[in-house]
Amino acid sequence: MKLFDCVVTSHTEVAPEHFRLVLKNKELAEVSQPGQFVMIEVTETWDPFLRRPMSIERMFSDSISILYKVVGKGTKLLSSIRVGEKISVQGPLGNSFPIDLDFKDFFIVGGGIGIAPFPGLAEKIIRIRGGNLHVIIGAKTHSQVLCERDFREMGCRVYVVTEDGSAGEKGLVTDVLDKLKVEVHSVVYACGPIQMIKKVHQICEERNWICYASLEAEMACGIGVCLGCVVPVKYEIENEMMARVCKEGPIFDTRVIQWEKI
Amino acid sequence: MKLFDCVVTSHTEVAPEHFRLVLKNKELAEVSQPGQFVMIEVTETWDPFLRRPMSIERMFSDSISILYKVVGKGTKLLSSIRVGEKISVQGPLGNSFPIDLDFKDFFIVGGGIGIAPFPGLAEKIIRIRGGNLHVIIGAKTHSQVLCERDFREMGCRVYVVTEDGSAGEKGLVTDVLDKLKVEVHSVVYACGPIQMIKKVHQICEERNWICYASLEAEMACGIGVCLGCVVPVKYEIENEMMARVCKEGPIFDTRVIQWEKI
Amino acid sequence: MSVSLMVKIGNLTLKNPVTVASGTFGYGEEFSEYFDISQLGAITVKSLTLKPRLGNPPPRIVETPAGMLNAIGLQNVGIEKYLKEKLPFLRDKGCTIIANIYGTNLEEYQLLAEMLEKENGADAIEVNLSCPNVHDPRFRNKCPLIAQSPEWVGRYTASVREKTSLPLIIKLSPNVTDIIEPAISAEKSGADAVSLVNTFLGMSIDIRTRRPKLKNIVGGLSGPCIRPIALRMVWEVSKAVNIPVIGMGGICNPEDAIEFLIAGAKVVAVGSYVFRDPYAPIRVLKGIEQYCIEHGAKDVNEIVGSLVIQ
Amino acid sequence: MSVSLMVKIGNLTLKNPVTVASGTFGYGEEFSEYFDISQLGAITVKSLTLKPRLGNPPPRIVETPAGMLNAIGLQNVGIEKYLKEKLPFLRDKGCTIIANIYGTNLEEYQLLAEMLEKENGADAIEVNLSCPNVHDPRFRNKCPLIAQSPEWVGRYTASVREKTSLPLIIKLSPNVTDIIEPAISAEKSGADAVSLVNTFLGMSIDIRTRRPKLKNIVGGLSGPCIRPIALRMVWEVSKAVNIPVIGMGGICNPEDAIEFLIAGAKVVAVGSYVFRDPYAPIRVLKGIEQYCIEHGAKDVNEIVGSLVIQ
Ligand SMILES: Cc1cc2nc3c(=O)[nH]c(=O)nc-3n(C[C@H](O)[C@H](O)[C@H](O)COP(=O)(O)OP(=O)(O)OC[C@H]3O[C@@H](n4cnc5c(N)ncnc54)[C@H](O)[C@@H]3O)c2cc1C
Ligand SMILES: Cc1cc2nc3c(=O)[nH]c(=O)nc-3n(C[C@H](O)[C@H](O)[C@H](O)COP(=O)(O)OP(=O)(O)OC[C@H]3O[C@@H](n4cnc5c(N)ncnc54)[C@H](O)[C@@H]3O)c2cc1C
Ligand SMILES: Cc1cc2nc3c(=O)[nH]c(=O)nc-3n(C[C@H](O)[C@H](O)[C@H](O)COP(=O)(O)O)c2cc1C
Ligand SMILES: Cc1cc2nc3c(=O)[nH]c(=O)nc-3n(C[C@H](O)[C@H](O)[C@H](O)COP(=O)(O)O)c2cc1C
Ligand code: FES
Ligand code: FES
Repeated sequence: MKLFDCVVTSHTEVAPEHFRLVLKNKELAEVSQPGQFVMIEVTETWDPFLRRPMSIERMFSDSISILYKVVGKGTKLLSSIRVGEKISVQGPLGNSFPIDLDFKDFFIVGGGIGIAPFPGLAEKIIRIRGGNLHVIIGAKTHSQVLCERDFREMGCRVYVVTEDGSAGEKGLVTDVLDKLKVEVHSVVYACGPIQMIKKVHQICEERNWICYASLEAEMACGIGVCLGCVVPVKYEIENEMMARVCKEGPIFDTRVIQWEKI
Repeated sequence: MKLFDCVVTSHTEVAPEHFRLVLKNKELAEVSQPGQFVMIEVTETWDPFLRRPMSIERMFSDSISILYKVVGKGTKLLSSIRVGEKISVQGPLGNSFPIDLDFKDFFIVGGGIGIAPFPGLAEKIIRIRGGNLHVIIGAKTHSQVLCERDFREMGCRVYVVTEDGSAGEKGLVTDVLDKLKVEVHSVVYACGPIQMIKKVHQICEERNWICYASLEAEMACGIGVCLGCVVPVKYEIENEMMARVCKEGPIFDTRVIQWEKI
Repeated sequence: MSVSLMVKIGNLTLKNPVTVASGTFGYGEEFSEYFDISQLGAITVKSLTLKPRLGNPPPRIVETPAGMLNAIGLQNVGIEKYLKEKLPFLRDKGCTIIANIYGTNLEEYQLLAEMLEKENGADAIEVNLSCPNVHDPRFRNKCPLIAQSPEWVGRYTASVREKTSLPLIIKLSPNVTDIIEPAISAEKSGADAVSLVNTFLGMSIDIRTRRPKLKNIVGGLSGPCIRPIALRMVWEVSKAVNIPVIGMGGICNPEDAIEFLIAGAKVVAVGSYVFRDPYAPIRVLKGIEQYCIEHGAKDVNEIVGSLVIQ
Repeated sequence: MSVSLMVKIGNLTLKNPVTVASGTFGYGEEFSEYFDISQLGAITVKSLTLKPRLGNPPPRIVETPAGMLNAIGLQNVGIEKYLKEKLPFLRDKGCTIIANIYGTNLEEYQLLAEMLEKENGADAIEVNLSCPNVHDPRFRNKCPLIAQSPEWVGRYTASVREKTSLPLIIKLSPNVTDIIEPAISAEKSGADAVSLVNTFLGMSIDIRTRRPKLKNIVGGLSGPCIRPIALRMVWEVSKAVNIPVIGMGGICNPEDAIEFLIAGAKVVAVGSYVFRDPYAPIRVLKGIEQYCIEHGAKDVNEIVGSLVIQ
């Protein structure tokens, strides 16, 4: 957990308003785990004031990549950074995706930019387990389907679903998940809009599957001190508690979330 | 007086920390006069909040150039703008250098980045008067001597003076001016640190020369409404008054300035 | 769909809820070179005083993070020159005029209001009780601004009220413990509206010379930096009074203005940001109309105070 | 040249004038992974309450121009867990500790102070009378924060003073008409120092949903946006009291901190900016030392209050 000046070695628009940024720093790359995130300084001035949290997409020998969508002024500024420039990156932060070897099937469910933390996870699962990895990629429309080729090249079973039906099936990622009647002890990794995660959680509850979700929250510090990013959770021990998405998360077993409060 | 989206057609580092920016906009170029300035938006965010005033260096058929020094965060941001990008430019603003045909000799005195408004003025004087133009360029050191070649190519008589003597004479622009014993009805155009302008003014007073100086002030609006940029002046009519550098200036006959208040 | 943008302040109808903040728009002349200023709901002019004022010595402005400090000190042409030289221009253009006035004592405020009404110099009067850059020596000790004392706000409001039947707007200061008290005091004393916020008293130091960057030592902070505080105050006041609130403080974009409307402002004013974008008031106006259309509001008044809690 | 950076608060000597703002540094553990936190003059910990607190429901944070709003609501582990689990770490590191306390009534503040002194839980106590995110229902009506009433500040200061001989710092709120009054009241009632400013009450609205962006509706504004106001208040208070002032509000760089020292702060605290740059307190410390060297000051106290006027 440190602050690194990373050199931008590649920055490409992978889909309209979606970019992949490759950040070179060996130390950072070596300690990063799938599911962790970084906090990126998008400007030298005071507006925006805070860093921006971004999931680590993949880890390479001396660099990491992030995949992001331009949604506001921070990501807009980020999108104008050029290859060769330096950028301040804090990380890796948070916990990582647990990979339980007991499971037979592994499902990855990514809605929109929610696919970002998964290429690195898929790589790791395949390295450890060799296969049995299903990836459901959801998008609004065909041009926004992200990482499809990456997952296919790794040998994952890929399901594409778009809201307008312009690529793959028409519908939502949860429709696809619902239809996949794999009656075995499985795990689902989910990331995307909170309502999507909630739905995935419900499907998993019914089937008695485990669901690990990567949550988002407004973050100020990213390291657990500001207490800004909390999510209400129910632990065995304490009746009610606030967990920090940046510290106890961003990956949560969805059964611990107090969904009724969200 | 309008707001223009200009395209950057050239942006070069002419000396360490000094840049020339060429901004393409025909309408703006056609109405600009030597001595006028523009207000440039250096960011899309709220920090810095205000535009930055910059003198117009030269006017071309469809563009203007500015010459600037990186001194703080606004100019630093400006220096990272790339050719092809658009930038919001407000102008031309303020008054321009009066060129009185009665004068025999014309002197331009520019201290440091204070040389910025003069290439365009020199061009105009030479066009109108054909010559008799003396340009004193002052700088800290040889690498910061600006526009020397430009003025020579126009046919001006150029005097270079540096504080460390690494180029031209050693000393200050006012030392050179002091020594030039041209005993005729002359005019001096000055721009640079306020103490330099004051000294130039005093020399002119002694010789009964006219001095037109381009003044600087902290500016918010650049168009005369905020009343932030005032300088105390003494007019014939009113005993004491505050003149707006952005509106009544930036060019002032130095005799109207209340020097004792500066 | 057509949207009604009309709003009322007292018995005055503004054609839309967008004006500009006093002191940031001069008397409108300069901005006329950019757009037709009569499109705005009203033009609020720079504070007027009985005699012309020279204002404070420079430097008068410092930029700060996402904002600026100013210590202009109410430099202005004075009421007479305004009536003779500035007013005809605004009337010719067909602008609705809010004249902002500042007096060094109660009688001056009354006189200014009378003169304005008599000479048809304004369609509404905004009483600046909150300029942080000209301390009234009589109160400097404990309470430098009239607007910092609910009692004085009441007294001044009532006195000006006596002298004019024009819609009366009281401009409040955010430099207070409780913004509701002076607002209620203004309402009770006959104000037709309150406007807020004026600037926050701030300071900046040049660490090289160890001198204040402003010659006046302190100045008023404005711009996006103050917006969250201004918005909170507008919300608090809107709930507490029954007269319209004119909201301002860091409004740059339509989105910012709509926040103020939702919080309860009936009118919004664009201030310092016009220094950066002279078209901002027009953009804000267009954006508000667009928002109404997109949100199915037939009347902008449906947006006003529509904050949803829980 | 060697520079003495030592400053005193009551009978406590800090090795240098740099600390961190309560609530932005946790209990120091996380930052220890970045630098040796015992290098700082003091570590100010997150507000402690008698019982652990869950704080407010999320969202608790919104970014604003050059700053942020927070409505954490004093989530903290409680005094007992602090003493058992957090304190040993800080003591091991050799940190000078300023423990910030918050009580829902006078007795709780007293109890907290007693416990801290008894258990050697702090080297100084900072009394948070100014958290804008937890309204004491008893005073909500007119005066939600103790620090908004000079009278209550006096009463609370005196009561805590009775119970502890540790250096006592009273943390003031900037949401007041006059910052001098509560400061003087704290001094008169036995405070060894005052710290200012806590956050400004602000608000932000999501115009799409028309709901406040913070679940708690309002929150506290911090960051560079508030710096000019905070600096002005520190200057005003420093002139008015004879006890040290701990200055904070938007300090990011050494230059910012030096502004506060020149204005009269004896100690400076880095707050929200540590979220962006965890090394900021160390950079500020180094920069202050460098400034002293460059300006020929042998002792940082020569810089304190060295503002030149006229
Ligand atoms: C742990 C974590 C990992 C993330 N990973 C990715 C990723 O891999 N790729 C990606 O594109 N996005 C990711 N996000 C979301 C990303 O941080 C936000 O999109 C980004 O901060 C928006 O910044 P902005 O300035 O462009 O938008 P703003 O102008 O600040 O806001 C635009 C929208 O983004 C939301 N937002 C703003 N700040 C944050 C924040 N700090 N956290 C969450 N939402 C915010 C706002 O509520 C608003 O709806 C992640 C968020 C978290 C918490
Ligand atoms: C009419 C006019 C014409 C100018 N022409 C040129 C030019 O051709 N080339 C050039 O390099 N510079 C010119 N300047 C100065 C230029 O505007 C400032 O250097 C610039 O605004 C500094 O911005 P910054 O953000 O980099 O510095 P900041 O970080 O804002 O400040 C750095 C320094 O610049 C000073 N400064 C900041 N803002 C202003 C301002 N609005 N006006 C004057 N000084 C300021 C500050 O006091 C400080 O000393 C001109 C100024 C004026 C008023
Ligand atoms: C340069 C300047 C001059 C101002 N002059 C006046 C004035 O004369 N009278 C007045 O009531 N308010 C004056 N104000 C305050 C504004 O009207 C407004 O209340 C304040 O700036 C907050 O709005 P903003 O953040 O949008 O600028 C002035 C503000 C600025 C920046
Ligand atoms: C997330 C956050 C939590 C805070 N928690 C506390 C707190 O528990 N107790 C307290 O006295 N102040 C608290 N503060 C206020 C800070 O200590 C400080 O007074 C304020 O943020 C101004 O400084 P800054 O602008 O440098 O952040 C908190 C501030 C922030 C941003
Ligand atoms: S972002 Fe600060 S605690 Fe999580
Ligand atoms: S900069 Fe506003 S009047 Fe000159």
